[in-house]
Amino acid sequence: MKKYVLDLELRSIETLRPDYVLLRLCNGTAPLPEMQPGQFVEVRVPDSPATFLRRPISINKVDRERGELWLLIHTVGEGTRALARLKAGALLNVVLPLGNGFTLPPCVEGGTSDANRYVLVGGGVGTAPLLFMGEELVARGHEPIFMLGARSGKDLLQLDRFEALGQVCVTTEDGTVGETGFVTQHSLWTKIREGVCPKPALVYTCGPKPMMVAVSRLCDDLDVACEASLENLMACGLGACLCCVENTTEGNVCVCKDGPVFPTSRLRWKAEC
Amino acid sequence: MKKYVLDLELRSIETLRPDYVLLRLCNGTAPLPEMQPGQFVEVRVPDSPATFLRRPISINKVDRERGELWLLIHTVGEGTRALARLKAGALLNVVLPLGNGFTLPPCVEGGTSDANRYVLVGGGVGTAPLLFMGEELVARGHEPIFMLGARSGKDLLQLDRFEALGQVCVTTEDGTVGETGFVTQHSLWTKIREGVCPKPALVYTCGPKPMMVAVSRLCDDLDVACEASLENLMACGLGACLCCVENTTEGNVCVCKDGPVFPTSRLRWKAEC
Amino acid sequence: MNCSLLTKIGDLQLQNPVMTASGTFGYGLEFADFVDLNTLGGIIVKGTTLEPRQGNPYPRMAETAQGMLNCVGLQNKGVDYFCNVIYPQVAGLKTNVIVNVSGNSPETYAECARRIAELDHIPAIELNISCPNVKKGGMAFGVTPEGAASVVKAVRAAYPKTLIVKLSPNVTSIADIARAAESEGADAVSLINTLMGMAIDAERQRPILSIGTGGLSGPAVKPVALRMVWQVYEAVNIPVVGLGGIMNATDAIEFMLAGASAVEIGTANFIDPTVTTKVIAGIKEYAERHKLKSITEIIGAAHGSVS
Amino acid sequence: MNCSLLTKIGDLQLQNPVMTASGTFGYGLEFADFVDLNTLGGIIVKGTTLEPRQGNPYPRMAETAQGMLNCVGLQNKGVDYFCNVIYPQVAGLKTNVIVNVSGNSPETYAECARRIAELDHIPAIELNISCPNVKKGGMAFGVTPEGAASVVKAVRAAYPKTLIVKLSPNVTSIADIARAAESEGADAVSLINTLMGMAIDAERQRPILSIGTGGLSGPAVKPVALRMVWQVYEAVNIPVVGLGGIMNATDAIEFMLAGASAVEIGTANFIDPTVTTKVIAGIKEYAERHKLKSITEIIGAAHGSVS
Ligand SMILES: Cc1cc2nc3c(=O)[nH]c(=O)nc-3n(C[C@H](O)[C@H](O)[C@H](O)COP(=O)(O)OP(=O)(O)OC[C@H]3O[C@@H](n4cnc5c(N)ncnc54)[C@H](O)[C@@H]3O)c2cc1C
Ligand SMILES: Cc1cc2nc3c(=O)[nH]c(=O)nc-3n(C[C@H](O)[C@H](O)[C@H](O)COP(=O)(O)OP(=O)(O)OC[C@H]3O[C@@H](n4cnc5c(N)ncnc54)[C@H](O)[C@@H]3O)c2cc1C
Ligand SMILES: Cc1cc2nc3c(=O)[nH]c(=O)nc-3n(C[C@H](O)[C@H](O)[C@H](O)COP(=O)(O)O)c2cc1C
Ligand SMILES: Cc1cc2nc3c(=O)[nH]c(=O)nc-3n(C[C@H](O)[C@H](O)[C@H](O)COP(=O)(O)O)c2cc1C
Ligand code: FES
Ligand code: FES
Repeated sequence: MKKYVLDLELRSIETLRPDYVLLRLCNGTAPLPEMQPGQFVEVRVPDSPATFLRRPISINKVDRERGELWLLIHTVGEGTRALARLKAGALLNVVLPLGNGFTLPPCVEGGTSDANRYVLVGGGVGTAPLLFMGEELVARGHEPIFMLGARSGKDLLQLDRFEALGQVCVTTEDGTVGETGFVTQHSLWTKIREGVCPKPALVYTCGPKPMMVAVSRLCDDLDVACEASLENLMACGLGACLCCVENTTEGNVCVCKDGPVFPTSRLRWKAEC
Repeated sequence: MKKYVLDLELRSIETLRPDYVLLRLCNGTAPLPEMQPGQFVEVRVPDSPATFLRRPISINKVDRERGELWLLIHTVGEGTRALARLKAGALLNVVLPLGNGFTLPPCVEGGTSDANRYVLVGGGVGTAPLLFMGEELVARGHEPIFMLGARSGKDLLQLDRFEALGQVCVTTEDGTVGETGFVTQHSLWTKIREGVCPKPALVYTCGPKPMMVAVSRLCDDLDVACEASLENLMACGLGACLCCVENTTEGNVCVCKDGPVFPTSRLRWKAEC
Repeated sequence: MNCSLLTKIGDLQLQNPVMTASGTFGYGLEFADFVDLNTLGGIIVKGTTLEPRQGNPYPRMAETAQGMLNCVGLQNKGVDYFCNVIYPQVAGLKTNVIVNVSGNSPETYAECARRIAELDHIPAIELNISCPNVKKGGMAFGVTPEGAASVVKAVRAAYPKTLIVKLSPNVTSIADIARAAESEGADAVSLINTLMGMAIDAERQRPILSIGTGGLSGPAVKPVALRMVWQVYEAVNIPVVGLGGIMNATDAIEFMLAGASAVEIGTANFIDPTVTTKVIAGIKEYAERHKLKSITEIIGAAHGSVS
Repeated sequence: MNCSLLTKIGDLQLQNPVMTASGTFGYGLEFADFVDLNTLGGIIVKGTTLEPRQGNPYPRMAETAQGMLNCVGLQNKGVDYFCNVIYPQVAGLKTNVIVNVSGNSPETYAECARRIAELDHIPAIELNISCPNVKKGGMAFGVTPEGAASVVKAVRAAYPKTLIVKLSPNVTSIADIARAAESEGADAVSLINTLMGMAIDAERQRPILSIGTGGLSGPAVKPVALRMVWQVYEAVNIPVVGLGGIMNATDAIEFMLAGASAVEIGTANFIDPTVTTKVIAGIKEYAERHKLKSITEIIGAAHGSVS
């Protein structure tokens, strides 16, 4: 997929939660390049003396009709905070699209069946790429089931959008919304294990590493394939610097180019996670 | 004079000429500290990755009634351009007041006489501190005469404000306004030399170094005392780092603390200027 | 007004002085969507060793003030992979593809160079005697004149084409190392490699990089790099290739004024993948504004102005 | 929760680990409007020599990416001026006023130290064997173990109080220099002094600084400084004072984790004249958050986490 460096215009910026903003970017009147769910962009942060390198951000949604690229930002440090301070109209220099993206199942016609159920498990800002993926699954005739985990109800993001796409199972650590506990403790897993619910064709996960490791173990137990989207520290985002490597069954590979999405069977997650 | 570090609020920003902006700053509702003409401030430039050190800027005017500090900025590089991009309401971290200031003659009462005529010679953005000085001279009952030099008429700044204070002699290199040539070629000098006009008690000058050297030579010839305000590169502005030194009859002294204003008799200007 | 941007590194002709620094531009191919590779003065590919290497564990990168640390540790698939898989993809490029060579003994350096000498469309190698991120070899050779001499000597005997020796800045006198490389037959020196540095996570109370230390690059190191290029230019008679923190054409010009016959752009490629194209355009613009007939006129031109 | 910020450099007690770096805080008096000097861990005053010095010509300063170059060149009015004019003004301060001493031979260093030893309220000197901005002496001593040893030995014989030796980063192995200073009786080492660098004006085609090169300081050098503090901490048994690019409390903590018993703040004073006060407050906040009884618990605490 051809990569571009574009000065995208910030059409709007919306504060979703105290530490989360949604950026809607457009390419002037020109169309946006092709992009796939699970891919990411590298954003140059303007006017931020402390931010030297670009920041990798997942593609949250591509609205082809309006020509909008959505980025969901969790403000954790200088760079993301500077992004959250931007005003509509600002230009954002973005390299895109980067990485491989989630495996896209072929289109199916007719109703959903057990064979085209997909579970998408996200935690925190890791839910960002799952929205784009969910939309693509629906467009291809599949049935996404979302499992969204958060510390508390107020940390759940874009819930209405997920609900518009399919079933949403929520867990919160404090129990304010949905079931209490971690995503891996949701009753859906038990139902799958007990055969009450059908096994998904594939599980996609994105979020904090410990969560993804736990999800991947669950999938191993259930004998379900799983893809995880990693968030290693990056410098170039292009496969050139070899800074972002993850240890896999083929040795150290670049998360920015060979990933960020990996079948968990390829990963040698550290046991400690 | 006690020094402060203050977060001043940008009350307004006005573009005077394509490369010049006027910043009007206030100290919230608190009064501004004491300041004298010829003193300067050190501004921390916000959101400018390329600007590490503070930027020294002359005090253009202190409007005590409105509680405003005026800074006149010539946008020559990254730092000054970033200042010119600021919007009203922004906070500007400023250290002030710095340096010695021009020698203030004592107040006089009654009309002006030859003995209290002062010539203030400025070029380019070097006219900035002369406005404050001119107002102070008028307040003390003296008669300032301004000689303002510029490349062209469109480079003259705050002309109306100077005209409100006293006689203004303009030279432009292209002759679009006032006499043609450099400030040192203005006919007033000939008149002074020929005794048609009285000798000033003191000449104050601020502007490009070659101009100030030429003015100081003229004053030497006329046997008139002259004070020049230097613009050496600075790091601390506090007399601590010894980066801003000028070679004087007492050796290397700090322009930021012993200056920026020096009687030209103390300076060992390089002959080449 | 037409200024020639041609420059030379020994016998090697460059269509302009702008090359890419090893380890920051992959094999060039990674940037083909952003830059017309054929317009570059040269591409210096990833550090290559005789045997494949896995490099250091993750994390390998930390951001610093106007710079970054890396401890990649020469991860590469070995010289045979380069010859068999990469070379066919880059051999047709109309620019100088130069291989950056590393090793852990004079013999492995020389053997790696010997294999690359057989590739017709690789006109030069850059010998990395200065990588701070590998325990054995690498920087050890680059920090003494004797160490540098021993590697250069072995490689010179094995490699007949243009030999550029890349110097470490982590030394008391870089001029001494440059002279040692020159006296053993290097055709040029390039500098600087990364400055050895460290980043610590105050909350977790430990270094950020997996092996503790890493190499610092980016604008932060430019003043040190300029000073070293200046010193080495005065110390040797072979051409100097300058790098370290170049982000734009003005930076590149500064290196040439300090004595560089050509420059390399490293970390800047991460900040702006199109930077090389902009630097070439900016150098051209500068040359025209200063009415130069040839960009080579400014090489070392800042010398003589200071006593 | 109350954490003690007390720390020690040999026998010298500091009420907190935050001192000011020589050449960046004048005699302290210049900052009295901004900082309550009595709250500082220490004030290290301007570099002082036996005889007055005019320093280098203007321009002496150039801004760089997150840093600055200076070539002040030890301008000062000599040790007698310090003793007669400055000392009476600073002797009453309730903080450690430490004099930074330079010279051009072991004898002039020692003589300068001897005079300062007579001042009751100066508990320590910092020996600057590492200034890159003076031609004779200065850095020449700081770049070899023998040079460092010769100066430390002469001064040790002349100076009975706390002797801190300030090291140059412009060396291949700073640990070797630190060991040399330790073996000649230094009570502590401080590092880093400035990295030698250069800035060039591309339009005027010449160096910006009057003498060409200058010393780089500020955030740009922090990664190098942290690495060196880490290395020296592992090499010697005397306390290490860390500095180089500290801008805030987190930076200061990082230096302590790397092995510093105390820190110095230099260039940051130019950016924010009140920075020292903020760093002290931030260290206190960190200590409380991490439930430390004493800030000394974190000295070198990042060691051992890396193999
Ligand atoms: C492929 C990919 C996709 C991503 N998608 C998103 C997204 O859609 N939305 C979003 O808000 N963030 C996303 N991130 C994470 C985002 O890149 C980091 O949060 C951001 O770089 C932090 O920058 P900062 O300057 O704000 O924080 P810094 O000041 O750089 O760091 C603040 C804290 O965040 C940690 N941090 C820094 N970089 C990362 C990182 N890459 N991953 C995890 N922690 C980090 C630091 O260790 C530190 O503790 C993604 C990262 C990757 C690699
Ligand atoms: C005491 C004093 C008072 C000043 N008063 C004013 C004022 O009222 N209004 C105003 O616009 N400017 C004033 N200046 C000059 C102003 O400080 C510089 O123009 C400014 O620092 C340039 O910053 P920059 O980041 O825009 O440019 P940079 O990118 O730093 O430099 C751009 C160009 O300006 C030159 N330059 C940088 N600093 C100075 C300097 N201090 N003096 C002269 N040239 C410089 C550089 O050499 C370069 O050629 C004053 C300087 C001093 C020392
Ligand atoms: C991620 C990374 C990997 C690098 N790998 C190599 C390498 O393999 N061989 C080498 O000689 N230099 C390597 N370098 C050093 C660069 O080629 C260059 O010397 C250094 O980064 C300074 O230039 P810069 O500031 O323009 O990046 C690497 C630098 C970075 C940032
Ligand atoms: C303007 C200036 C003058 C300095 N003068 C001295 C000096 O006289 N003696 C000395 O030992 N170090 C001197 N230094 C070095 C500082 O003390 C310090 O080692 C260096 O700046 C690194 O710390 P920083 O990055 O916090 O500034 C000077 C530094 C600067 C910027
Ligand atoms: S971030 Fe550079 S290779 Fe992945
Ligand atoms: S700018 Fe530091 S002494 Fe003048």
